[in-house]
Amino acid sequence: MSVLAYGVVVWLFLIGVYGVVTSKNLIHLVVCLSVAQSATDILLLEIGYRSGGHAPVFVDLPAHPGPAVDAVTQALALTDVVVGAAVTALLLALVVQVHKRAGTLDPNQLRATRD
Amino acid sequence: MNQFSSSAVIPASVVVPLVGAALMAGFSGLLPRWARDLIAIAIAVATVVLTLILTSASAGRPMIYWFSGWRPAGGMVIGIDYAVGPLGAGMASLAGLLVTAALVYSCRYFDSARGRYHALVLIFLAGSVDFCLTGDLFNVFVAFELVAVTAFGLTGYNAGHPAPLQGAINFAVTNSLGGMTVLMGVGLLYARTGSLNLAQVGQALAGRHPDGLVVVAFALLAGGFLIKAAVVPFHFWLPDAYGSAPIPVCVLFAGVLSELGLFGLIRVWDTVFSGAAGEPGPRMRAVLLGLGIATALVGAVMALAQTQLKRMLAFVTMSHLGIYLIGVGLLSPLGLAGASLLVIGDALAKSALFLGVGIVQRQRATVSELKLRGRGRGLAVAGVTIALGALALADLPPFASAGGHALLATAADQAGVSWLEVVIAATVGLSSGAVLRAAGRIWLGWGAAEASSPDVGTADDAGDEAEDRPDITEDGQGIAGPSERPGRVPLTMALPPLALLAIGLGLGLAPGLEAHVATAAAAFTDRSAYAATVLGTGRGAVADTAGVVDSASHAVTVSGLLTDLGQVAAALCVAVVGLDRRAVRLRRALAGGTGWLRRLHSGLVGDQVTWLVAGLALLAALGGAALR
Amino acid sequence: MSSRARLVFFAVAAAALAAALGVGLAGLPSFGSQVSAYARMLNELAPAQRHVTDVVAAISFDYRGIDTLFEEFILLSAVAGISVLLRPLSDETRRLPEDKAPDRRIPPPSPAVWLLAVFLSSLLLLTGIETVTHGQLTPGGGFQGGVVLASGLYVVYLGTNYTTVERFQPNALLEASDGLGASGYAFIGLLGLLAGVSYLSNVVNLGITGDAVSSGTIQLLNVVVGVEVAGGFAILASEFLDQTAVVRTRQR
Amino acid sequence: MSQAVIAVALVWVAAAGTAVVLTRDPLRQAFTAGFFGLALAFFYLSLQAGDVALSQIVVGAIALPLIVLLSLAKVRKDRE
Repeated sequence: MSVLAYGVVVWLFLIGVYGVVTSKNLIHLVVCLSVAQSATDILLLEIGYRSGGHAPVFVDLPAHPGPAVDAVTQALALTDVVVGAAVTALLLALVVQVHKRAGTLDPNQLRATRD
Repeated sequence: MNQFSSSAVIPASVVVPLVGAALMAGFSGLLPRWARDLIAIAIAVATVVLTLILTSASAGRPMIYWFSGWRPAGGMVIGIDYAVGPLGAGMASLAGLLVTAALVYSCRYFDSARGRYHALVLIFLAGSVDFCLTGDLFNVFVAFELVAVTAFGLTGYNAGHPAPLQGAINFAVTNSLGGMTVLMGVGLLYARTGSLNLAQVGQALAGRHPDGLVVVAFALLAGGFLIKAAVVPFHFWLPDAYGSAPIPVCVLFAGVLSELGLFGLIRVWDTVFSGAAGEPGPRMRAVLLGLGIATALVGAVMALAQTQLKRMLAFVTMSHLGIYLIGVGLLSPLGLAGASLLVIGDALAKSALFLGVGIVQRQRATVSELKLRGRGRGLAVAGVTIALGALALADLPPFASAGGHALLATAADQAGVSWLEVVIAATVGLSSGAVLRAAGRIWLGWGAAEASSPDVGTADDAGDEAEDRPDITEDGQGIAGPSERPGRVPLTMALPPLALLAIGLGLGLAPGLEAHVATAAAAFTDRSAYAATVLGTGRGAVADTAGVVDSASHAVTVSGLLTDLGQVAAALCVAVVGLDRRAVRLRRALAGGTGWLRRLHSGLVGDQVTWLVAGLALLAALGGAALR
Repeated sequence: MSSRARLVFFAVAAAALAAALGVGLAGLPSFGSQVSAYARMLNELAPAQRHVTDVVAAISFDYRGIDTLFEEFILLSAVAGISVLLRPLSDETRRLPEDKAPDRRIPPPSPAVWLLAVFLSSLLLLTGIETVTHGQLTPGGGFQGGVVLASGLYVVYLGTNYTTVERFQPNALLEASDGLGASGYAFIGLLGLLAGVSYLSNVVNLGITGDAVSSGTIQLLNVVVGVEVAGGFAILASEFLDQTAVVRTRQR
Repeated sequence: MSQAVIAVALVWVAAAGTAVVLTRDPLRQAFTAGFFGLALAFFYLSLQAGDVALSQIVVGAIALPLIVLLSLAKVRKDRE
């Protein structure tokens, strides 16, 4: 189970980066970046998971509810989701403008900063 | 100052710019342009004052501030702390100073997009202050992202041109990946130690042999910070972003942004990893010095190859980041002190250079060194700024950078690697030489009007395209563009670069500055004293600084001053060789020899991310070799 | 680099990085086996100390409240950055679709569509407010509720036609709520200082655990975050909609 | 929730994420991305992280696909 759980983190991060490297469309590239980003949230929540643990919400619990999962990593992941959304939206705005000004969405055609 | 007010200064140093920014973003449509400028400048100045108070108040020992009132209980940290030391607070005040200069400069420079420009710049400042003061690992990540998100928007500010947009995309994609690696590193350390507090994590790791998890956590954290610091091979985004961002924004970037990456690296090293068993210091020193040297040399060679002034300054910035990494990478208090003083001195000089180039751009509507040949007449302020700035970057005494150079040389000597002096002199000679060459061509009319290198890429034209043409917005508050009405240089543009140079000169003349910085650096690098102060376990724990201060106060020597002058002479030689008609063959040969390096800077985000992945893997391997 | 060379280089680098990450993650405790002492302590103490039932809310807005302050400003910066990037530039005009063919009027939406939109958006409005204000009790809070509130506005956009909404120019209001929400967070933090404690200290009456009004500043902060996020996401959507619907490059 | 549910969710997330990257057409990708957002939310829920799951739904399955679609619409309009 550990191999599957942590393996998915490595896989998603690298497949997202693979998408960024090979992308032929900037909108596609930005969405691939958000896939890589979700790997970080998954890692955080997996670190905080406890088998059989209940959610860190202490309402309507049975008499002996057992341990709860880590609420700290959840708070961190929550922040990261917001950060990820902010960055993705900002990048899409950049992409819309680049298309207007450079006339293409192919990242390999964007040569204005070539040395 | 009583207890209450002195501790309230700490949160105030971030809350003041944040509140100002939020109100600016929400309501500035109600205010005229001059009022927005005035309010934003006042807030930036207030932040400078607050952080300067902290710099001096924390000189004795770090000030710890627990947000939300959660002090550690039972040996466990509950909340988030600011651990304020003179080095961090000083860095924060430098950020404030540069933001102030940028805001004054932009009053008459371009439209403010209804105050959102001011909001972004002030949030950038607050993020920088947070980054410098925080004592919490996850808060470091949040500050990293806050600074990054504002910087992405500011880079693409001139959204009417392709180059800034592409620069911003490369910047955003690579640095977002950096944020992800930082966060993964934080997660791994939390899983291992159950804490997010730098001091507590460091205590948990101290005295143990690092295993694979700790090594990889280090590589991920360091990788993220080195991406921000634009260290080879993570550097490709920097010239694209800095070379195309608006001039006032370049000032913030060149002076603060990448330096924050190095600050994060050394902060995390000193508080978290340096206590590991097995004496990792010497091996880690070799790794960091190697990266620093590569960055310094690549930056300098690339700067020399540029004819677009902003992109040239971007590579100059990068080469200096390499030098700072050399200083930081010596992993000694004196090395850190040297790097810190260099950061301050160079930041003032580089900012002045960028602002000087901005004046040229406004008056001549181009930043191409070749197109500007002999067209410097009537641009005296810019000429003086650029010449003096280049000399200050070459550590000409008595600019503050000369003191930093002296400290760095002493530190290298003490570490038994005095040959680093040669690397630094070569770097500085080449990069300052490039700037002086441009100044010679523009103001003296020397040299040819065409490039010696046949394969000049598109980046040269991009500079002209990326010129800060004011884009008139819906509220019609844009200012007439430089091409339409160049006129005289407004005072708000002429004063900031001169003031920054004057401050650099004044700091260099301040007596005992080297000793002060060395004391601060000694406290910064003492892991156990830091942990004891934060966790409240050792009241009297004060870092031992006597030896360092002694070396520092004797760092400035006659032979050191001669080295400085030698660097300046080397820079002048490079400039002359770059311009003289007889050296054309040499130039062709050099251009041919460095063509492969230039071709690597393809400006394509796919290439840059590939290098980034390779760099992370390399860092993991090197980190493993150093830590285990 | 040619795309082939890049792919080969990437494959090698990614394999090395995957191996490194594998080594690092192998050092983690096995999945689901343990939770840090820090987290156990907060799970135990937070409901009593902060009168919340959702411990995540107490951590986000109290124990680690300063993180969330900066998080809100990340969002504010992104929205401001997007407004800057997408502002109509000097070679662009804002033109409503009907200006193209003045004789052809866009038919108003049918009453059924209009009714459905009003119904849906009021439903979203209620859900959003409920999510925002119960952040300390159940999963959800200012951020999630704020996005739901903003989506209520999207539905209005869909149900009427965009140009009608455009005429009302709600942007000043949205910007104000974005800025007020973010600065509101910073101002609520000052309460702690005024009470002589720390910035962001929870000094407001905590109420009774589980009550609709409880947990002191945690709930207040959720409300201001909701206001900020609702404004921010609505601006975000309207900037992109604007680009699609009304901003045109001027013909040369 | 039982290990089996988590394992299924993990496989689903990995497959959906891979599909997002391999869907090269941005319009189709907007939909696979929404689907991926849902998979993530379900996985987070199975890890007892209700707050994060809710955020993921509002961001990953609603807000971001919407903005991607609007960006695409703008790009297409520019091409006309």
